[in-house]
Amino acid sequence: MKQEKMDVFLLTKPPFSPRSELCLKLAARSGKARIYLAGDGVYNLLTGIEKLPECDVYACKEDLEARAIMAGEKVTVPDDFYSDFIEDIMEHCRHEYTF
Amino acid sequence: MKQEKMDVFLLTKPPFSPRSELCLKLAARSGKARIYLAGDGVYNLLTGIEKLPECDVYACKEDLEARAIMAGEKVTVPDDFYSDFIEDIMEHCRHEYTF
Amino acid sequence: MKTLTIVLTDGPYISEYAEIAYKLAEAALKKYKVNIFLYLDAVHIPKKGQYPAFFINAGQLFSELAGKGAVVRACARCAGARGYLPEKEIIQESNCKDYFPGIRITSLYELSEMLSMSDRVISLSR
Amino acid sequence: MKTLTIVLTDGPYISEYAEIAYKLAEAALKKYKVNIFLYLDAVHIPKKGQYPAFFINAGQLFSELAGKGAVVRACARCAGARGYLPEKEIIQESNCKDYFPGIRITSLYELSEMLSMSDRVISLSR
Amino acid sequence: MKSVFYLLDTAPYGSEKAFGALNAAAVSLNEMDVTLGLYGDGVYLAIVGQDSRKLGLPNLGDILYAYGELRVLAHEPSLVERGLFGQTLIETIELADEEDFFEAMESSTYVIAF
Amino acid sequence: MKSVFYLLDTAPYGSEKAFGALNAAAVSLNEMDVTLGLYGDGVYLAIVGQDSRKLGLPNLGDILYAYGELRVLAHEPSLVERGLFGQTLIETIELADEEDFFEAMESSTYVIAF
Repeated sequence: MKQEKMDVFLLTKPPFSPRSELCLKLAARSGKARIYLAGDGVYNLLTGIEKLPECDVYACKEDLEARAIMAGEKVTVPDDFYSDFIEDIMEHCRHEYTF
Repeated sequence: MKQEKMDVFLLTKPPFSPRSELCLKLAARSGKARIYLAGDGVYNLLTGIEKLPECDVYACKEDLEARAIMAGEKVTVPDDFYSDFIEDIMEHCRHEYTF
Repeated sequence: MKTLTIVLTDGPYISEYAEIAYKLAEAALKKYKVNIFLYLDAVHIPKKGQYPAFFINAGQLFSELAGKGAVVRACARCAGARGYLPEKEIIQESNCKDYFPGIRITSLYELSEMLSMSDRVISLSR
Repeated sequence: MKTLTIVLTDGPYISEYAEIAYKLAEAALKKYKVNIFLYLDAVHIPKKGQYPAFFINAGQLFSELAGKGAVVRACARCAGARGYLPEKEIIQESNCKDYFPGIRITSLYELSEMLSMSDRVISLSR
Repeated sequence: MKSVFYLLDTAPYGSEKAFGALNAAAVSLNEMDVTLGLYGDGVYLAIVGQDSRKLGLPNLGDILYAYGELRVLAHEPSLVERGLFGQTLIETIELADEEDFFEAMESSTYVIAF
Repeated sequence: MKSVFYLLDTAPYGSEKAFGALNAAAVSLNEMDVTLGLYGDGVYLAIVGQDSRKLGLPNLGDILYAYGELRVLAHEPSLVERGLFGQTLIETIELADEEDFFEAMESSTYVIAF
């Protein structure tokens, strides 16, 4: 069976910024989205981004620590965030977006 | 009779930006506000900023022309926007704000 | 004479604020003392050698303001981070060889002094 | 080998994007070709002589990327406006004496070429 | 042929980003299918009659006319929200509802936001 | 004595503005009454437990503690909107409702936004 490819989003803006809202709308349309939160993007965990249906959420450990944000159970915090992201966009994705 | 001094606002952000919304809130509280629109601030004329009660609205001619925005009857378009603004904040104002 | 202080945080061209600040300062200089403090990215404004084909040379504008008597100062921490270093020698009223004449790098404490000596303050930032 | 292109528009320090781009490029260089196009304020990133007491030297980071094989190019119009001029002579793989080694000023058409030769594109801007 | 969607969500003149997006779109025209998407504050670029001479800035409306072959989409909900729906817009610009706008992004090889 | 209100509406770490606002507030402490107002995305600065070592950036929470005499107000509606109301906040920070926050701005000699 062919594995359907996902859309990968890198989100570096905090909640309510127009770019974040655009990102969330496109992710909701995707049907199979993976959202990588880096920089101020990790603040989206405070507003429940990990509850979006059909979305996997990844967050950057160093950015979480700097901002004192906890990642809940549904959020993946990889050992090497940037390598995982690069691998995903280069090899496993239908479309990449950065916001 | 003592003339009550006004609050003077310089607004250079377009509508819906958090700074514009903060500016409008403070102007609404002022009771006697004069709002100077420069740069992208002139786009606030499209969303009816000149209808705020107890607010005089001034707009910069060159910024209106560049952006193809019309100033309605209630809006003052001075010959020398920046001189008028400076005179107001230096001589005739209670508090100045820039957003 | 009353004093106006303008605080800027954006570099030239990316935003309109350097030009708006110039127009404000030019209008104010006719009757008032003007201080301009260049903070964060605004320390790029006085860089020499700008060739903005489609825009007005921001460095020249600010040097002109200094020539008319405005006190234009750049934050030392922000300037140093971005590669503009103060020197002991003052040439053409500037202590930075990469800067237009009349504009100096100073400590951030100068901002505080400017504020305490001012009547009005304008801050412009994206 | 697949190619990733990163487009930047912010200068160093004012935003985190130069550092994020560095981390992305560093991770990508292990397996892929990496292009970086510096546009608008991002042409400040490769400036020599940065002393960011509290941050990591962004110019050095990007020079390091160039040393590892990334193609780092700055837009000529944006660079010229901000006082960075290309010269004919290429010294240490750079055509701008104000830039760190390995980073060159080129025409905006280079962005288009980078895109047409890429597999993936990332753009980071405030 | 590859396609690139340049997303502009910043107002013209107050920032160099609109000028930057137009230039980037123009240089890509020969090699790729190019769309410039006006979204949020980017839709102000669509207003007809811009005259920036007194600001000493390039006329961005004229640049849009000069590249008539460039596909420019304006996000309709952003226009409506900003009070631009009744305004006369530059005629080469296509209005797109949210669905069409997002589809144009999704069907492009790259999306680049300025 | 003059008073200055520094308005910070940008999130920390992603931008240098929070660091810039803290430094500017710190150098003014001797000469003026200084308030740092956290508004909009600026309220993220109030979260306790920041550790920025791995980013190679200065710890802004530590800077706040270091200037304990600096009055820091956080705009409560901004905190609530961002899901920060239940979070533990840095104890030297005062919560202010919209009325109190605006009054602090209005009663300051200068308001400087970064």
